[in-house]
Order: sequence, then structure tokens, then C-alpha cells
Amino acid sequence: MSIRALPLYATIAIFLLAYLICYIQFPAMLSTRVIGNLLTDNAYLGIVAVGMTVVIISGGIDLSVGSVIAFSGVFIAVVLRETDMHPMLAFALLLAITTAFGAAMGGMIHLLAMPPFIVTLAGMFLARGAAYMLSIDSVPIVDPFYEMMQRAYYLMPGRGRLTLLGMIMVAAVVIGMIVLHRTRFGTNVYALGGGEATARLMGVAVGRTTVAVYAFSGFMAGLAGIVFSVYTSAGYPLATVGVELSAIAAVVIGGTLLTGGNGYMFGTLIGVLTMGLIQTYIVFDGSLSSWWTKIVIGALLLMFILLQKGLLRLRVSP
Amino acid sequence: MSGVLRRVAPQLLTLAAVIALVSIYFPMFYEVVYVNDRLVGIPIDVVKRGAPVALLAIGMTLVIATRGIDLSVGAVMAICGASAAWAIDQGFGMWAALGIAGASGLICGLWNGLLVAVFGIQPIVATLILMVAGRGVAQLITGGTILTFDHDGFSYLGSGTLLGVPVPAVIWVLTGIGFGLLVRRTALGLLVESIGINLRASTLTGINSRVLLIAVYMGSGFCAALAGIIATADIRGADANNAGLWLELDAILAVVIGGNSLLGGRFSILASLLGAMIIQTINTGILLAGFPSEFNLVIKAVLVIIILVLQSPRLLPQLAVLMPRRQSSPQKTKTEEGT
Amino acid sequence: MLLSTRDLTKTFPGTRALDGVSFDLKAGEVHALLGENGAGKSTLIKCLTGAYHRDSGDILFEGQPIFPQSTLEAQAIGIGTVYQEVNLLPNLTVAENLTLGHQPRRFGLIRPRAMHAQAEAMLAGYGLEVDVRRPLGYYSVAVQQIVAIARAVHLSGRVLILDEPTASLDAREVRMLFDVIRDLRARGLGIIFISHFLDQVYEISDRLTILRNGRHIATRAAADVDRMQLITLMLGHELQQDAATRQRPAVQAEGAIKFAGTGRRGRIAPFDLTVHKGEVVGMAGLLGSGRTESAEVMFGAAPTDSGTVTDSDGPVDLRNPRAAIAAGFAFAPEDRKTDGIIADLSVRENIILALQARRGWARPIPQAEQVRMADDYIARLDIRTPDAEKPVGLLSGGNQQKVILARWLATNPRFLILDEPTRGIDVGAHAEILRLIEDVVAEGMSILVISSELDELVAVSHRVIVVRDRRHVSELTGDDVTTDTIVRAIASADDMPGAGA
Amino acid sequence: QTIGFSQIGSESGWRAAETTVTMQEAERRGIDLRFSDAQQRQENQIAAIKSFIAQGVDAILVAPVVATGWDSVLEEAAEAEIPVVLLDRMVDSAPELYLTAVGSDLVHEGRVAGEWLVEAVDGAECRVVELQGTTGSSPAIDRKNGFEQGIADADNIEIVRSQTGDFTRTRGKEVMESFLQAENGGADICALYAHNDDMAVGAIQAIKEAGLNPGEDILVVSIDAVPDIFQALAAGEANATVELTPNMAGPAFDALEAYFADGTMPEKFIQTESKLYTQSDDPAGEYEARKDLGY
Ligand SMILES: Nc1ncnc2c1ncn2[C@@H]1O[C@H](COP(=O)(O)OP(=O)(O)OP(=O)(O)O)[C@@H](O)[C@H]1O
Ligand SMILES: Nc1ncnc2c1ncn2[C@@H]1O[C@H](COP(=O)(O)OP(=O)(O)OP(=O)(O)O)[C@@H](O)[C@H]1O
Ligand SMILES: [Mg+2]
Ligand SMILES: [Mg+2]
Repeated sequence: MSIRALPLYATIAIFLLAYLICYIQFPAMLSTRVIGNLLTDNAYLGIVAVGMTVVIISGGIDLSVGSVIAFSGVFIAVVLRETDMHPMLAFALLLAITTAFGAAMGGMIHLLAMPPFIVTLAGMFLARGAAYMLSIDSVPIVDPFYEMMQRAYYLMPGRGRLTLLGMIMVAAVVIGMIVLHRTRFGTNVYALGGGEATARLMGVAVGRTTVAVYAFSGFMAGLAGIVFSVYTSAGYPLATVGVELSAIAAVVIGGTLLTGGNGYMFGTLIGVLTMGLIQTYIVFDGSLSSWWTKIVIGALLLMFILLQKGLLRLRVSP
Repeated sequence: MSGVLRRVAPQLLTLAAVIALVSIYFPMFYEVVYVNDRLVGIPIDVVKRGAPVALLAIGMTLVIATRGIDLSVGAVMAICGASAAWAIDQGFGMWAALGIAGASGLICGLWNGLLVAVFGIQPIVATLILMVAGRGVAQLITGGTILTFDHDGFSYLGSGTLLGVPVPAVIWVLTGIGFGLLVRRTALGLLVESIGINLRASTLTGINSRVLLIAVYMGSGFCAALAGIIATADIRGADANNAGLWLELDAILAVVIGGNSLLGGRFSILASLLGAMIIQTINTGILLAGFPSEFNLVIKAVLVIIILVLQSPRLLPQLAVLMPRRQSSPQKTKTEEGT
Repeated sequence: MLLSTRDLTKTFPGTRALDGVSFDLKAGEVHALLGENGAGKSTLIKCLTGAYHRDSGDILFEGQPIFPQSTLEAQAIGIGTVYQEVNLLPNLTVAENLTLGHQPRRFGLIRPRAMHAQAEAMLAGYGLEVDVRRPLGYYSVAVQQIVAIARAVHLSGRVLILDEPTASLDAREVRMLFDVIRDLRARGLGIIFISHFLDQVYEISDRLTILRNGRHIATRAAADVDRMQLITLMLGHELQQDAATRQRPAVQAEGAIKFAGTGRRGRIAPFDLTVHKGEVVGMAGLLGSGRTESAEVMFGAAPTDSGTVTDSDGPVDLRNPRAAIAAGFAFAPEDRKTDGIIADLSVRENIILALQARRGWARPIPQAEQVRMADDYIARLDIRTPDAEKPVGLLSGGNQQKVILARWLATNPRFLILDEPTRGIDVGAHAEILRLIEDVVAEGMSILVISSELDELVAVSHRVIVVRDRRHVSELTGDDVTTDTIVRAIASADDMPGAGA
Repeated sequence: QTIGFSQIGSESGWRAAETTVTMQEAERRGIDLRFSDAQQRQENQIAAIKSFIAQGVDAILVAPVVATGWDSVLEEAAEAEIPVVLLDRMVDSAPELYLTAVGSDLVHEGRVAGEWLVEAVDGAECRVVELQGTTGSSPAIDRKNGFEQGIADADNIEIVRSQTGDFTRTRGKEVMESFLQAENGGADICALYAHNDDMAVGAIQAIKEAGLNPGEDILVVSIDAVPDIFQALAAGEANATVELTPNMAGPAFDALEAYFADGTMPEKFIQTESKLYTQSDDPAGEYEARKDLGY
């Protein structure tokens, strides 16, 4: 157990170290406000990364999630604008759609033996295109239920807000941990990532598992879409472009191997928080031009990954 | 030769089908005329506009053959375009600009290659880093503006013609032939396929897989540099933010439509180039058809999905059986084997 | 009849792997399935368990036709299988591998503690010391093989199928496995056993079925056929018996390769070894004793961190495999699937690959030359393939091994390291490979053979190094090279006199 | 004084100029400007504003990427009593949530362009092709609407083709090429309307390469007034552009200064001028004046 978890420990250690460095430079970084923000602002990313973790551990990848989030927002906004459906019902409808969408991609991957990268890339175009077709304009959501959800937070000492959205993300991570580490489905996911042919010979229902994996990711993307729509109280077809790459980066920083079969859900949470930390640090610094922002994000990403590799090598070699 | 033809047959058929589809909406598709010393017509537009994706697809094919992927090519295009424009702007002249751009591409490729081959970072992540940071570097060079220049020699690479054919088309065709000869007339192709299929076994067989991997990423960087030069020359300016934006996805799509496996191994540059032309025909077709812009993505997605489904490894054999030409019955194979 | 097939046929592109095979398995018997490499044994069992879909024919389970679509269905009716190559998942823990698909649960959630207890119970009786919480990949091939067997035994309510389960096991572990098999037979299971070790076949089997070229040749009671008859049935002709007569050319004094204090921390203790021109050095030891590590160090696959290597021309550079190959070394690794073959490349390309790598990318071997070489080696090593363009991954295991041998012979090395060269190879090919070793040695090549088959080592070696606990503990020469002495050297607690450690 | 500035990104020359001008204005006034680039993503902007609040800045400038979805973060700023000023684009939140907005009216810009065209063709039949901005972005939507309003009363003017050029030169050129192909080599096109100058510059090249004279054979009107379009105007290759000034920060800082000094509430919307420039407005001089603004 402990050997497999080494990347996870390395990730946690690096995160804490990074936080310490930030704190020394900007003491305000340790306020409950920043911590609350870290959870809330990255809620949608964290939720989508939970699905992505499962997909990546199964040896696949899901590029469609960013578009699905955008689609979800537009869908909910348009439904709430055009009908007087209760938001909860719209959520249920949406989750059914995104889950089915994920399942359909999983089905194509399995039945047609097509690489996930390509199928989900097509899915990414399709979901974004569908969002455009619903509305090219951003659609505000005015709904008492939405306001209620936005105002649902616990004011921590220091005026930090522990929001409902942040809690949904934490809950998603916990559910992800249970699904991945404590169910047969979860073990099958690891098995699939270890080698599809072998998993099949060992009696894993490869097709069913593949479909379920992408359906799970679709569900999480839909949930992230809901959270995002609450976060911005609008649906916007151009939203969350490139979020799939952020999610992949978060999963990788969290110590999950892109080759599949290895990784921890908790690591993904740390990865998401690390990405959020980088973002916050750059804003606190406030002196970077647009281009240096990009370069610094890339450099920090690289640093995290190299540090992780270095730590692992140190620990493994003696 | 018939082997090559059989390899690219699905791509040729697809291309024909897409062209047929476009010409339903746009019957003048086939019209090519010669005016003002240049060929004008939609097919000419396709081969010209397809140049960046075609060039990227050449490098991407090799990277994918090694079981890697290069997400940074779009950003590398921006970097190389920016450095070329900068060099022209500084008055270093055309050849220096080309040299600097090419070198920038090679350096970017070297960086990716080192991360992948020496530090052992997985290709998606390694190239994602440059994808994120690369645009920043490009903007650093241009200072965030669209760096424009006026240099006829350099613009010729983007919008000139050679014997009536647009120069970008000439460049990608020549690059394709060059890379094709390089990998097939030497043992490079075999060695690349080998490390893509089984890196460990290849290393044990004495293949210098580390150097080869780095070389492949540098090749991809070089192709991206050419694409960046064309894009910059085309608009007479380096747009660090938008040059090559999301083109890496089109390039990967082209490679896959070309029937190359993302799991590495066997590859065909010709098929990838056909894939790039298929994608460009779709793109151009969408522009010509005159649908509202918001439909563009859905149309493209649906067409791509249909193509991929028809070409998928599970369906292709079935389709081959449906075609009456050569029913491969077990008996027949048996006798063939005997002779 | 417990399980039977009627006229089973299965065709792959270019190959008819099964051609109307009928086969019966009774309850309470061990039924050996025999045949050359590529005879169709593995294909037959894969059809039985639903891993492959048969083209035609029937499969009957207790007289009822069944149509297994996946291995899951086979498992559900009580057929447990160990497939040929170790087929478990190295990234999962030992416990997860053992319990995959039937983990103990409460409210739908896995109970880790119960799972680990169950896994430990499943492994009891195999004399293995493993931590079931560790990833399986952490353990050696042998351990993985035993875990695979334990899993299959657990799943086999009615039928147990073992496809070359003993290829990577040593004698002690084989004995343990056979005890388990006998116990299951007594409980009324039907067991299909595939092996190329005829001793083991005779020891455990009740009946034998022989396949050749995908066709059923004969089914006999084990007691009714003797060894020679059996081999003749398998090969379709008699085995040429020249390998038995041991007449080796004397080793040549000049051109020796000297390893002095070569080692690598944590892998293999520093050792001295001199390999003469035209000499075969055998290496014996238990599984995990450090033989593969020795070979890897000698080939630069795991670079040395101590000692020197010299030949008559001075120091030899062994920084990495490329340098070793340039120095005329060659290495056929133990795990051919991950370290040896390039599965999607053709037989031809696999054969010329090492030579091509040495020549460098800029000097391709002309196509005609490639074809000539491939055809030459296919004929010389009797590689069973429809043609040289078949992807090597589709050949049977034994033939893949021959392709790797051909690859190295094509580079005409002066020092060839063979790690378990005959693992999984049929009797006919086995004899051919031994003959081949004699041939190339006669031409002056030096060879290091690592093998768990002591008979084989004794048959080919001038000298045998015994390895224990990652150290070279003794060296046997001349008349000392017998199975007996080797076994004793492996087992003895302290080093034998005259040990060259 | 510390002021946080959340910028959308640096997707176009115009926006780069806005950033430069804002920084120059801040420096001139001795303001400590905290700059944050959101890489075109609203979620990054929201996070940045929240970080500004956590840091305790004195005021916040935002160039919102999209109109919707700012309520809760603006409320948070209001709670922390940090005034927020919107730059160049509007939000659809309640006006009391922000101090003021500085910007131009995007619809109005489009209308100015349309009205110019109506006047320029003077009743003649005119088939117009349109290069839209990024699909779904508010400038694209508003400038399209505005232009359509501007030409609504002129039956002689008709938009025959409209495609997105993503606000970029490359795509502007590519799409224009296909328009030319589709419209009889360009002979059927009388005018081009581009949602920004960059696309117009690209399209001008396409027109030239097709052997036509931009500015004469095809009229070119666009929006933004970046330096390069003035070069085109000077060369007679473009006909008109509507200015969108990059100096949004100046009025914003003025308003903030007044507010801090004595609590003066500024107007809720400070509209910048949408000035129309044509070939007769000394384009060469305008180019010189602008070329160092970081466009
Ligand atoms: N997936 C496949 N595709 C094509 N041909 C195959 C495939 N699997 C096996 N074959 C061919 O079928 C024949 C029978 O192979 P099989 O693996 O059953 O032999 P085997 O008797 O198990 O040999 P060995 O003793 O070496 O394991 C061989 O000629 C092999 O090349
Ligand atoms: N029965 C066992 N129980 C636990 N660990 C084992 C066992 N057998 C081997 N190992 C471990 O597996 C690892 C690698 O074994 P491996 O088979 O590669 O060694 P080897 O020396 O190459 O063996 P061989 O002599 O069979 O070639 C070693 O770390 C060894 O300690
Ligand atoms: Mg077999
Ligand atoms: Mg070994």
C-alpha cells in the first residue's frame, strides 16, 4: 500500500511546502478567506477532476469535460428561462443528459475500439457546438433557488466563507474516493488501466466498465456544470475553454499516472488545490504581465512535476 | 506501391466522399482557373489553407508513432512566427529570420524531447507545459502586440505562388516528401516504429531510443516552425495569441483520420496528410456552405465522428467484407499459404 | 464427460489454428494437452473459456452446449484458467488480483481487511512469503505465476486449466503445485495441463491429447505411450538424437572476456568471471537468486557500479546495451513479451532490428537483404510462420523465442547471453536450440546460458556458475558439472570449496 | 493606494493597448496597480477579484469577459466596502453593486459603422459580407446587432454572408478568401464589415491577393481604430473605422479619485466617444499618435 501511495505523499508534502512559501511572502494567504476561496473557486474544477481521475486511472482520457460544463450552464439557463421548471428538476434532467453523453462516448470507445482521446475530442466539439446552438449569448439565471444556493455558506472566523459549492466539491471527492477505492467497480477501473486484455482474461466486464467510467465522468462534468452555473448564475457557451487540460494537469500533479492503473483520488484534490494556489499566488503578486503569467504557470507546473519525480527517486533508490 | 495505395485507400475514399458532400452545397467546387499567374479555385484554397495543419500533422505523425503526443505545436508555431517577425522587424533579413524561426522550433522540440526522454515526463504533460508557457514566450517576443512587418520576400512564403501553386502548398508537399524519404529511405521509420511499440525491448536491442525520441520531438518542432512561418508570412504579422490556436487538436485529428494508432507503432505520413486535407475540406466547406457560425462546431463534430466510426478498427474489416471484391474465405487463405 | 469439444475450428488471418478438434475432459482426471509450439493448445483453451470466439464446432459442458462469450461466463460455470503468459495485473495488489470480481463486500463496499484475509487464505499451501497488500508487480515472475495459479484454483469449481504453469517455476514450487493439483483431482475436478516438460506430464497426467498443426492427432492414457512414441506423435517424425552425444570443441585460450569485480549495489554482489572463446558458461540458481541481474549487468542493461571488464584489446565499454552490442555482446532476455519482441513489427523486421540498430539509421539494410536474412533464419531455426511479414506478436511463444535468437545471431556476436532460452519451447525446438548453441560455439562464439532446467545446463555447459542470494557462490567445471552437484551447490548453506565468488 | 485590475487576457492588440494605457495611467497617478490576467476565463476573473478582496485592496477595476454572473462576487466586494469599476464591457448586475462603468456602447459602435455605410453607398445596391467576432462574445453579438440597426432602413443594403473570424487576422483572411470564392471571385461583394480591425486587415490582404482593390472595389469598414487600420486608411485600402479608445482607465481613476476625496458618486455609466475615422481624417497622423501605445 505504502509504496503505491508514495506519489501521493510527495504531492502532499510539496503542496504544504508551497503553501508555506506563499505564506512567508504574503501572510494574508493563510487567512480563512483565501482558504475558503480556494475551495469555492476551484469547486467546479475539483468535481470535474474527480471524474477525470477515474477516467485516467482506467487508462483513458476525457477531453469533453470543459465543453460539457459550458453546455450544462447554457442548458440549465435556457431551460429555466423558457419553462418554469424547478431548478432541481432541471439539474436531474441535465445530469441524465451528461451521463448519457458520457456513456455514449464510452460505448463508442469500447464497441468501435477507438482511442478515447479522439472520441472525447469529437465529444468536446459536439458539446460546445450544442451549447452554441442553444444560445450564443450568455444567459443569466434569475431564480430564488439559485440565490439561496449562492448565499449558502458558513462564515468562518476571519470572514472566510465555507460555501455550499466548496462542500459539494469535497463531497464529490469523498464519493470519488469511495467509488474508486472501496467498490468492485473501482478495482475494475484500476484493472482496466493495468491492461485491458489482461483485465478481460481475468473476467472484468471491460465494456460495461468502460461505459460506466465515461458515464461517471459525464455525470461529474454535469455536476461541475451545475456548480459553475451557480457560481456565475449564468450559462455561457464560451465558458470553461481549456478546463479539460487544467483538470488533467491537476490529476497529474495529484500523482496519478496518465498511463493508467495508478493513482489516488485524494491526490487529485491536492492537485486541484495546488493549481488554485498557483493562481492565487500570481494574483497576490500582481506584477506579472499577461505573458509572464503564462510562463510562470508553465514553469510552476514543471517544477511541481520535477519535484515530485525527484522526491520519488530519492525515496525509492536506497 | 500497391501496398501504399491499400494503406491510404480509406483516406482517399473519405476525402472523395467529403468533397462530394461539399460539392452538393457548392457545385463550383471543382472549378480551378488560372488568372493573374495563379491558380484560383476552392481545391487550391484547401491545399493552401490546409498547410499549417498538414505541416503539423507530419511532425505529429512521428511523435505519435513513438507513442507520444505533442500538444505544444500550436504554441511553438506562435513562438517561431514571433521570432521570425521580430527578426524581420529588426532588419536581419529573410534568411536570418528563417534561420531564427527554424532554430526556435528545434529548440522547442529539444525541450520537449528532453522532458520526455531524459526526465521521463509523460508526453501529454511534458508538452502541455510548453503549450501553456509557449504563448507567453511568443508574447514576450512580440511585446503582446501583433508584430507587423513589410517584407515582400518573407510574405511570399505565405501568399506567393510558384508556377501558379500557392507557396504554402508547395512547402507542405515538399516537407511531406522530405520527411517521407527521410524515414522510409533510411532505417529511421523502422526504428521509430520499434520504440513506439516497445521502448524497453528496443533499447535492449541497441536502439538509441533516447536520442531518437529527442530527434522526433525536434522534427515536430521543426514542422511547427514551418507552419508558424507560413502563418506569419500569410498575414504579414505575428499574432502571438492566436497563431496556431487549437491547431494541435486538428493535427492530432488529422493523424488519427489518417489511420495511425495513438498507441504508437506503424505510421504513414501520406495518410496523415490526406487526413489534414480531409479536415481542411470540411473547414472550407463549412465556410462556403454559408450556415450561421454557431453551427460550425456541430457540423465539424458530426462529420468527424462519422468518419472515425466508418474507419474504426472494428467496422473497417466488416465493410471490407461487404465489398464484393475479395472474399477472404479460410479455404483460400489456406491454399495461398500452401503455395 | 465434464467438458468436451466437437469439431472445434478457429482461423486467424493466414493460419488455421484449430482444425476440427474434438477433445474430452472427464471429471477427476488430469488431462495433458501436448504439441509443438504453435500446435494450437493455447488457442483451444482460449476458445473453451470464451477468450476467443470459435468459428465453428460445439463446446459441451456436462453434455449441454455452451457458448461462452467472455471469460466471465466461463468463470461463472466454474472454469478457472491460468493463461500462458502471466496474466495478472502488476499494478493491483496481490490481494486485489486474487479477489478481483469476488471481493468480500458489505453494503456494496469492499471490506479491505476481509479481502486481505481471504487472499492470504487463498495463498496458504503454496509456501509463499508475500505481503498481499503490495502491488503484484513488485514480485518476481515466479511469484506472479503462483498467484495466478492460486486465483485460478479458487475460481475452478469444476474445471482447472493450466497453460504452461510451470515454465517459470523451480522444482520445489512445481512439487507444491502438483500437490494442489492432486488434491483437486481427488475432489473430482477436471484439470487440463499444458506443458513442454515431459517429465512433469508423465508425473501428473492421467490422459494425454496430442495436437499438431491445429489438428487432433491422438488421445491416450498416459501409461500407454512411452516418451519416444509421444515425441513422435507430437513432431510427426522421430527426434534426431545427436544432442545427447556430448562432444564439445575445446575452449580457445585467446580472446577471453574478463569480468573483474563487476557488480551493482542492491542487485548483484561483485563477481569475477572469465568467459573464453568458444565456451558455454551455465548459470544456475533458484528463482530470484540474481541470475537475471548478473546477465543485465554483463550486458549494460543495468550498468555496473564497480569492477572492470576487459578483453584482449583492453577495457570493454558496457555503459548501456548499445555499447555492449558494439562490443559484440548480445542478450536474449527472460521476459520475451516485455523485453524481447516488438509485437507489431513483422518477423523480418524483428530479425534484422539489432543488426540495423548497430549499423545506425543512415545505413538501412536493403530490402532484398532483409528478406534473404529473414528467410534464412526462418528456415534455419524452423520458425513456424506463414511468411516473414506476419507480426511477431501473433506467433506462438516458442516461435517468438526463436525470432529473438535469430535477431541476435544476425549480429554475429562474440558473446551471447541467453536468459532461459528454452522456456516454453517444445521438445523439437528445444533440441534444435541446443544444437544451435553447439554450432555457434563451434564457430568460436562464447555463450552464457541461464536456465532453470539443470539437464539442459549440464548438456551444454563447459562450466556452471551457481548463484545464490545475489552472489556467485560457486563454480563447477569438467566432470563436476552434473545435475546432482548443481542441486547440492544451490542448496548448501555454505560455499563449496573452490568456489569462485 | 492599491488598486487591483482584473484584465480578460491579451487576445488582441486592442486589449494589450488597454493594459498598457491602464498601467501608464496608474503610474502617472502613483497608484500601486495589481494586475491579473484571466486568460479569457471568467472563473479566473472571479477568483482574482476574490483574491483582491482577501488582500484588502482599495479599489478594483474589472474588464468583465462576459456580462452575466458577477452578482455574488460584486456583493462580496460591496460587503468588504471595496468600490468596483467596470471597464469597457458591462455586466447585468444591479447598478448599486459597482461604482461606475467606463466603456463604449458596443451596439452604438456597430450602428455608427452601419450608418456610415448607408451614407457611403448612397442608395446603390450593396451586398455586404460580415466578419463576426468570436461566436458568443458580447462584442460580436452587439456589433452585429448595431450594424443591422444601422442599415435597417436601407433596403439597398443586404448582408449576404456572415461568418466568424474569431477576431483574428488569420481567420479574417481565411474566411474572406472563402467569401470571395463563394461570391463570384468577389465581383458580387460591395462592402465588408468586420467586427474588429484585425480581421479587416487580414481580409484586406485576401482582397488584394484576389486581384481586387480594397477600399474601392470592396468598401471596408471595421471597429476599434488600432494603428494598423490607419495605415490601411492612409493607403486607401480601408474606408472607415469606429474608435474604441483603450484609455478606459483614465476616466475610471478620475472617478475613483473623486469618490475617495469626498465621496462623490460618479455617473453609473461613463461613455467614451465612438468616433468615426475615415480616409479624410489624417490617418497617417493618427497612426503616428497611436503606434507606441502597445497595440
Ligand atoms: N491472435 C492471433 N492472431 C493470429 N494468429 C494467432 C493468434 N493467436 C495464435 N495465432 C496462431 O495460431 C497458431 C496456434 O497458436 P497457439 O498459441 O494456440 O499455439 P500453442 O500450441 O499454444 O504454442 P506454444 O506451445 O508455443 O504456446 C500459431 O500459428 C499462432 O501463430
Ligand atoms: N519466492 C519469492 N518470494 C518473494 N520474493 C521473491 C521470490 N522470488 C523472487 N523474489 C523477488 O523478486 C525479485 C526479482 O526476481 P527475479 O526473478 O527477477 O530474479 P532473478 O535472479 O532474475 O531470478 P532468476 O534466477 O529466476 O532469473 C527479487 O527482488 C526477489 O527478491
Ligand atoms: Mg501456447
Ligand atoms: Mg531471471
